[in-house]
Amino acid sequence: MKLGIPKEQNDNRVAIVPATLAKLKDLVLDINVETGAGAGAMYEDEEYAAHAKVLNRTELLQQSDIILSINPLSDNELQSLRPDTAVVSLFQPYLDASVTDKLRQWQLRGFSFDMIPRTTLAQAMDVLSSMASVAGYKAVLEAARYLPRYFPMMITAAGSIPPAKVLVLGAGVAGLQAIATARRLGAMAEAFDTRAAAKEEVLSLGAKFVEVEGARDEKGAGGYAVEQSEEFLQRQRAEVQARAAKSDIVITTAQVRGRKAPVLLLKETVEQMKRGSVIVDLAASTGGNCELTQNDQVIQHKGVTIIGDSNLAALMPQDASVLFSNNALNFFKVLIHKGTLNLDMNNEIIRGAYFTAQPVEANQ
Amino acid sequence: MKLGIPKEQNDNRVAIVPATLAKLKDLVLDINVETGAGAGAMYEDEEYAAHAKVLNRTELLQQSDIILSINPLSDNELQSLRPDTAVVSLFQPYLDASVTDKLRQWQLRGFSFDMIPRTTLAQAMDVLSSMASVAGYKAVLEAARYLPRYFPMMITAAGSIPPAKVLVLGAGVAGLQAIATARRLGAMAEAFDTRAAAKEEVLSLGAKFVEVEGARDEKGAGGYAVEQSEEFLQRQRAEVQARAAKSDIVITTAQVRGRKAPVLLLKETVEQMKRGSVIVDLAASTGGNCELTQNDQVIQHKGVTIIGDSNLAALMPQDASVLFSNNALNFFKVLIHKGTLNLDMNNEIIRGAYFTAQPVEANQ
Amino acid sequence: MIFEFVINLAYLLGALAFIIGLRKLSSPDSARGGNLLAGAGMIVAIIAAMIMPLPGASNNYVWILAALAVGGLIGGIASYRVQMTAMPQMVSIFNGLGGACAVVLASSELVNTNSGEYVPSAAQTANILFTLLIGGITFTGSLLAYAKLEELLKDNKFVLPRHAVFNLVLLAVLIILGVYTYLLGLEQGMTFAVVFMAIALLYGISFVIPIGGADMPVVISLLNSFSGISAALAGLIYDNRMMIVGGILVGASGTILTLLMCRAMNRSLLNVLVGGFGGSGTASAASAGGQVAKEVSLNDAAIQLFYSQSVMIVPGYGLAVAQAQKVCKELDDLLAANGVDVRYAIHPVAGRMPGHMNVLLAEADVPYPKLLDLEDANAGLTNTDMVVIVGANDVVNPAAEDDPGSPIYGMPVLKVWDAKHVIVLKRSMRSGYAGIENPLFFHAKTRMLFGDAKDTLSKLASEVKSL
Amino acid sequence: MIFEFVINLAYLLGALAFIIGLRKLSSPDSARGGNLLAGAGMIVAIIAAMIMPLPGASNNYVWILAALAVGGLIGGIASYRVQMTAMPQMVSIFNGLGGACAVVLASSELVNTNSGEYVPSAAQTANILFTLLIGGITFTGSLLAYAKLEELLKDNKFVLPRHAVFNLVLLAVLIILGVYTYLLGLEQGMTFAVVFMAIALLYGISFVIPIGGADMPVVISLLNSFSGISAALAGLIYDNRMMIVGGILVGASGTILTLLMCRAMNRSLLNVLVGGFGGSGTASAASAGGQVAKEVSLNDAAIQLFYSQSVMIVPGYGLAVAQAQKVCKELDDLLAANGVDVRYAIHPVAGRMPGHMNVLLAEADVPYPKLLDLEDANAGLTNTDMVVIVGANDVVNPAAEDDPGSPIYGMPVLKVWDAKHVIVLKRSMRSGYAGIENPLFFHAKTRMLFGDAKDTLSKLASEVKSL
Amino acid sequence: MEFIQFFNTNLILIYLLIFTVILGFEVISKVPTVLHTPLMSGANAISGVVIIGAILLLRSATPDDYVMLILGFLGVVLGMINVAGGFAVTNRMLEMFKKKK
Amino acid sequence: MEFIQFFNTNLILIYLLIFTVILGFEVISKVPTVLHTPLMSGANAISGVVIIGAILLLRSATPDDYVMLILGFLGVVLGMINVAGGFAVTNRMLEMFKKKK
Ligand SMILES: NC(=O)c1ccc[n+]([C@@H]2O[C@H](COP(=O)([O-])OP(=O)(O)OC[C@H]3O[C@@H](n4cnc5c(N)ncnc54)[C@H](OP(=O)(O)O)[C@@H]3O)[C@@H](O)[C@H]2O)c1
Ligand SMILES: NC(=O)c1ccc[n+]([C@@H]2O[C@H](COP(=O)([O-])OP(=O)(O)OC[C@H]3O[C@@H](n4cnc5c(N)ncnc54)[C@H](OP(=O)(O)O)[C@@H]3O)[C@@H](O)[C@H]2O)c1
Ligand SMILES: NC(=O)c1ccc[n+]([C@@H]2O[C@H](COP(=O)([O-])OP(=O)(O)OC[C@H]3O[C@@H](n4cnc5c(N)ncnc54)[C@H](O)[C@@H]3O)[C@@H](O)[C@H]2O)c1
Ligand SMILES: NC(=O)c1ccc[n+]([C@@H]2O[C@H](COP(=O)([O-])OP(=O)(O)OC[C@H]3O[C@@H](n4cnc5c(N)ncnc54)[C@H](O)[C@@H]3O)[C@@H](O)[C@H]2O)c1
Repeated sequence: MKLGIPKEQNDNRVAIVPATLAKLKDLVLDINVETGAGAGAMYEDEEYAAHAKVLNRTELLQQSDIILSINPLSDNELQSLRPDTAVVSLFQPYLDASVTDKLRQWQLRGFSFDMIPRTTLAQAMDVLSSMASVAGYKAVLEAARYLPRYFPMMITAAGSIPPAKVLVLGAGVAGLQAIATARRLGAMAEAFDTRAAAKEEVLSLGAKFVEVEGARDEKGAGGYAVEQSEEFLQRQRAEVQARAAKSDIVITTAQVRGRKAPVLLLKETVEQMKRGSVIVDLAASTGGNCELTQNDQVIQHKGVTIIGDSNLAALMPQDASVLFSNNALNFFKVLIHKGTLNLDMNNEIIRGAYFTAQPVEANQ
Repeated sequence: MKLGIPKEQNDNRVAIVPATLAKLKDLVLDINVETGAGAGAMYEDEEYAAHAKVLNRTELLQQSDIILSINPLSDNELQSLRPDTAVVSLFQPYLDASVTDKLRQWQLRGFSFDMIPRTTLAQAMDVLSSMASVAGYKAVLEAARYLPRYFPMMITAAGSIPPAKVLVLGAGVAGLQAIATARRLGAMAEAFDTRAAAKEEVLSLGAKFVEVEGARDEKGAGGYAVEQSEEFLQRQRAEVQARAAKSDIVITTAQVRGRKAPVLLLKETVEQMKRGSVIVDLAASTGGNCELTQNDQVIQHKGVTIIGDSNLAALMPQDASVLFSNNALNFFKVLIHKGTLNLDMNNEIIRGAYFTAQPVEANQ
Repeated sequence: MIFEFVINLAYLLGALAFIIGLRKLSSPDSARGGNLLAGAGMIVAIIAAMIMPLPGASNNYVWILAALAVGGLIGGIASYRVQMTAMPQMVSIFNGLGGACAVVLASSELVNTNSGEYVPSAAQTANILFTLLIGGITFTGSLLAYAKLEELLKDNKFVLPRHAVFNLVLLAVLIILGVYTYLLGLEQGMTFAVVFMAIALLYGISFVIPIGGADMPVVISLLNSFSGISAALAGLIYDNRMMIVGGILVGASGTILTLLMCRAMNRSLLNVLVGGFGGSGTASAASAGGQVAKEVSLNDAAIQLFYSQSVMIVPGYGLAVAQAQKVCKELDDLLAANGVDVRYAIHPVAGRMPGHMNVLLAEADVPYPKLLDLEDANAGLTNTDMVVIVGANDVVNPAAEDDPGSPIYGMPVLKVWDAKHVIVLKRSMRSGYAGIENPLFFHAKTRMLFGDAKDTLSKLASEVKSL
Repeated sequence: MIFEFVINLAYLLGALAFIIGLRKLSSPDSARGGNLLAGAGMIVAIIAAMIMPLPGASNNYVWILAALAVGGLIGGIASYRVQMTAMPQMVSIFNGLGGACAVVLASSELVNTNSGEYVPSAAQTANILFTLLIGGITFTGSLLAYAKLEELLKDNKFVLPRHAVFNLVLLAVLIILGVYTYLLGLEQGMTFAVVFMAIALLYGISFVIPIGGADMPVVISLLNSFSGISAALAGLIYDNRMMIVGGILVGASGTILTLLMCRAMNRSLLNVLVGGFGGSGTASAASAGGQVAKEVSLNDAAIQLFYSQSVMIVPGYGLAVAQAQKVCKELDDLLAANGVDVRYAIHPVAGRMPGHMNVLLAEADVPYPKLLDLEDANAGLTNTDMVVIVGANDVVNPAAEDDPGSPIYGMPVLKVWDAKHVIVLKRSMRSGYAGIENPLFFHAKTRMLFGDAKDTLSKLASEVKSL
Repeated sequence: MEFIQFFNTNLILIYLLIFTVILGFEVISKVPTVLHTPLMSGANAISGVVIIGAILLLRSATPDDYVMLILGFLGVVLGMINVAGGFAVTNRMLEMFKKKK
Repeated sequence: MEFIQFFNTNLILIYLLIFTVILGFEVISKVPTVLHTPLMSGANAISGVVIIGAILLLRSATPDDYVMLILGFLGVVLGMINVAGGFAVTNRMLEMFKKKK
């Protein structure tokens, strides 16, 4: 079994960092790494060479039985792979079901990290969590970069600067990390979420929780939020508008798995915000929580900066790569058994991740 | 008396923010503001219009008796001013003495904020302090932006991330603020300075102080550091090298007033640093504390990012402008007396700032 | 006269030894010395009692020495053999025997009176009756308390339907009978006196029976103060100052101690004595699925922490919810100041976001080197004396290690059970995020300390401070 | 017999009132009640003394009532008039008069013996001599202590070159004379007894003279315990149980109190009594340029804070140097929990970098709304009861306001002198960054509390906790 | 009446009793909770002072009065168990408090 | 000898004295420093109990024995100043402790 690590395209991260290679080896794998794969994350080919073969991309794609990447390969490349190759990546089949069909058609075995159930047991391979955590941290730093004001309060001889106010919409992993980081920098943070558990979690970080009555919360959703009624969203938007007008920074992370992100910040809300304020929209890739967000762009609207970067984790490539490779290693510990794929569909994790498998019994 | 506020060139700050205008008015001044002067700091012309006339640049330069700017006007523009116009800015005559002669030649009265003695009394008009403070804060944020790693320690399911180590060279105003900000973000900070008082100040922020024996410290220097012997600098560089190799971030602020900044980070030191590490050189404009620093550029050297931005305060234009305008206001409270310039050379502050005046008695 | 002086002086010194000993017993540093001092006082008193002039006495030293030897042997061996955990039971028995001794003394007066050898005055009659009453209650009550603590007797087994009323009736009978016997005089009322004694013994049982096991220490303390009073009363019979002083001292201090113990449990004495019907109170909260989790009291926890070499704190989501990070650091500082090596075991998924514990502990300024990640912590746990789990649950669940059926089987967890003792701070027996039961709570090494983590930790801190 | 019983009971109750009163005096909440109770006990005792059967006495009630009225009036008025700050002096006088009273009683015995009306036993002779000795020392010593505290007498003025030796000689003379008189018997030794009394009075003076003003409270406490002993001794003369109990109580508790006061000052009693040569100790540190800064003790500071409505904390560079921000927050929390409104006045240039105080206080989690900037703080200071300046100096320098010659004239500063009281925490009288003297430290409203800020604040916090 | 008589004649004894009670209260009143159990145990051992009575009883029994002898013997045994066991068990409990180095 | 005699006959009194001393120690031993001064003042007032002696002296003086009368008068005045002033001044000091609402 040969594992191939291609260089990510337009992304400075790398799926496996050199430190993880040795441990991967123990799973009895030959490893191929693409030339320059680690460059963006500050790793050199020599560091990989100790435990892996460094190949060019075409060779790598042809010679590997399993291909691990953070971003899925392009359709062309996928199509060019040998049949039965296993491709492990973040395919997000719940967003675009066609990917499943395509892979099946090309006779590839698709495994997607984002399909692993988010149980306590699986947390060590939960790429969504580790990347969201980086993104939450980076979101605050990006906001601080664009904000023309201080975060912390400053009483100085040249005047008193009030502390910045940060409003976090959606207190999932990214949102919580954003709250923590903002508070560290000295800002005042408040947050909102629809999940009932979120309130306690927000309070546990010392931030304020904004109450909007009547949120739907379903236990069955595996920890994910469910879609809310239009009436609730309206009430929420009104509350958000009032808060946003007083905030210097709004960080939005509200997502509903498999759907377009809820719109929480209307154009008029943005226009009521103070000039110079910053919005960081982490839901940009699924349409954005802000009406005006442009995916992967930073725009200005009437003095408000709206950051639509959907891949903030890639801005901190080294640690993000470290985390990703540990996640991947932990996943491979389950996926690979004595040098071969372990396709035990009774294993909840494999059943979840192996999205191109035909549905077995109770798998939905 | 008419005060003119031109728009800064290549700088988003503005010398006076609208909130300060009203108070300036009380000093019996007509105020002219250049069109778009506040745009970079997120202030619109309408906000100025309430208390000031908004003019275009040529009009403004011709019609003002005092011109206040953060960056000095170009020589051409200065030359075009009416004789006897007072120009108030940061001229840094101690760096380049020729500016004094030029202004005298063009019959302008030059006042420079950086010549105000740094006494307790004058602190309210101490532009160097307020801008250095912003720069120290921003330096850490810029470092965090370029660092491919986390600042805080993180023990997560995807691996343990150690806290970033920050080394601050020169614990003046900017250095202290950098220490405080880095510690807030969860990094471990250590600092070094040649002034004896700096040790206590560093400790008072909860950071570690690096000892290098034999620093020269002169009480007579008005709080500024003095130049060190080459032998001391060598010892210091060796110590710095050992520390820097273990650091993720080095922030240098070491300056000696009126001289080239001491070189503390040699090329070989940079090459011993971890890949991905970041150096922020706040002394870039006076040659830099790092041998490799390029003024106003961000460069990469063997995986180390070296930020040579010499005007970090401009990256946070709004609050920087607020602080600057308060400083200016406080200075004007001394400089302007019943609507006219108060050229009382017995006043320590005026004597210091009015650098184009001929030396009176004990003024040196 | 000199001899009398020496005897008097001996008694005086003995009494002072009691007072000072008791005084020293109330501070941890001097407590051992206090106990020894009081013991020395007792030896002095016994010797004085042996040699004091007793005109016309036949002395019977052989009997006395034999009795002392037998009693000393039994007491010594029993106290040497007893398990640390069974100490309170032992105290209870000893206390009961002290009460029994007082009853024996009073009975001997009865016998003497009966045989006409002795005509007690009214005051003496009253005295004898009181001694019978209080000694009797102490005797049977203490033995029952012992039985309950040893779980020889299930709580509530013998509780009558309206037990409080029954007790009141018994008490009324005792009072009436006592007064009647007193008025009659002992010679006339001998039968009544014997019945009185029997009812007193019965009352001791009936009085303790409805009280739950958790409240037993309070009851033992109360009975202890009773036995002090009975000793003082017996002292009045023998006109022995040392018995009076020692007895009163124990009676008074025992009363206060009982009240203090009630206060420490946040209950009133009345509540303990009457409210006992509910059974064992808090203890029941800790049982689940047939298994019983054992609780630890705040002060025991504090002592254990204080006298440990090394303590590992395991923070979890509950620490965050309670916002207890600063108090936790305070406790840490206190322990560290007393030479305890305190570290933190950070499980990678503790809390609700990656690095949650790091954020909190940084806020409380816990230095980085004190934070151990999973591997280091597990390596260190084997040499750890005490683990304090602050609102963590899933991350210390042994099912992940040894129960293949568990949904978290295979997840690496903190093996806190490798340490010598584990204390778990949480509010209830509820499960954590994963929603699964935690066998750790029923582990032999584990003791639960229920309550909000911040609250509990700050109480622990003040207990530690008082040590 | 009933009357006797009532009198006995009255004395018993009076004695109990003393004990319980004293007990209550040792906790702030109950102290007032304790004082009143002890006072009530005294009234009961006086009445009992007035009416108790005294066979053959001519009573002289008019004299007594007149004396009571005169004494009551003087004492009442004096205590009503005295300034809060002069209380210790007043206590000292009162105490001396109590000693004088004992001397008068003993002298009356001398007179009686002299006139042959009365032949004292050996024990009584000893008693009388002791009363003279201790009462005498109390009397003159207390008056001198008063004079010193009132600064009627400059310290060290009358100290002889080798004063300690002189005192030892005096003491030896007293002992020899006393023993001699005792052996002689009072009738024979009357002259010696009078000389003895005179020397005792002298010794009281000589003993207190070398002791510095700062140590006076300890001396007063010691003399107070002496006056208790002299009362007990007088009680033995009159065989009055209440006097004995009250006197011994004061003697014993006064001794302990004296030791406690020494410990609170971190000195030994011996050090206070003998080491007194050095003069007024700490007080001298606080004088500069002819002016004298007044110090405040930790406990007075704690009380003042605890009983304030509003407290303003002014942090400065010293807070940062001492890294005292967390303890400061702790004190804040403690005060706030007791209803004190605590806020922080942040001067724009406090510390050594812009926003220095903000960084520190954020680290300690002080909520933003509690932080006032210069303007708000100055507006709020007029309504503030107490200002606590923690290591700030230049930013609270009134010279900036009113001394045109000062290098910081014109700088806006925190007008802490607008508040009712100011406490300054710093280590010495050294100046701050600007290197100029601060007249605030000599302001009438200001009290200095010297020491490292962290240390001082944590001590303040524990004092407040004990209130 | 009888009581008043008793009171007047035994006045000092009554003082002593009352003072002892107060002393008992005082001595305990500030004990830390951690010491409740050992203190209770120590106090219990002290209450074994009743053994003095038993010794006196035995000493004054006539050598052939077996009822008294046995009662006295029983009393001394019971008391001695209380005393010896009490102090020993308290001491064991307090071993825990030995300050570690 | 004399002492032993005294000891044996006044045994209870001696108990009482010693217990009172201990009580005096106990009662004070845990006073917070803030109360040192008022406590000293209160104890001082109690030591004014010596006035009882002065009252008894005055009461038993014969009405023409002016030496005794004056001595007694002086004693009562001095004692009364101590008592009245002492309690009053203590009370004033303690006013400070009145818990504010
Ligand atoms: N780290 C992450 O990124 C992340 C994200 C999402 C989920 N998770 C999951 O969260 C869990 C984390 O484990 P954990 O051990 O930290 O937490 P946990 O298993 O959720 O247990 C927390 C415990 O704290 C107690 N508690 C709550 N509030 C308390 C208070 N105020 N005082 C005292 N105790 C309190 C609760 O018991 P009582 O109710 O009885 O008090 C509860 O059992 C794992 O299952 C993990 O998979 C982690
Ligand atoms: N904020 C800024 O940006 C900045 C920058 C540079 C200079 N400055 C200047 O610094 C001054 C700031 O005023 P400030 O009132 O904060 O400070 P300050 O005037 O310098 O006074 C600080 C005081 O703290 C005391 N102190 C030092 N360590 C202490 C400790 N461990 N415990 C208790 N007290 C301690 C010192 O007295 P002892 O030695 O007697 O203890 C000292 O008098 C101004 O003059 C300002 O102009 C400010
Ligand atoms: N089992 C584990 O150990 C583990 C690990 C990581 C995360 N999780 C859980 O997974 C869940 C999802 O976390 P995530 O960060 O991936 O979530 P996500 O990225 O899917 O969504 C982000 C947040 O947006 C919120 N949201 C959705 N609609 C909203 C609306 N209209 N208004 C406001 N907020 C809205 C969601 O509730 C969620 O908190 C959480 O419950 C988290 O605790 C579990
Ligand atoms: N009076 C006031 O109120 C006031 C206000 C602001 C600043 N100050 C004082 O002014 C002084 C200068 O502050 P600044 O920030 O403008 O300084 P700066 O910008 O001139 O220099 C920055 C720091 O570099 C240090 N440095 C110089 N050579 C060095 C070397 N070889 N190695 C290491 N460090 C070296 C200096 O000591 C200084 O701390 C400080 O003493 C500061 O406290 C006073």
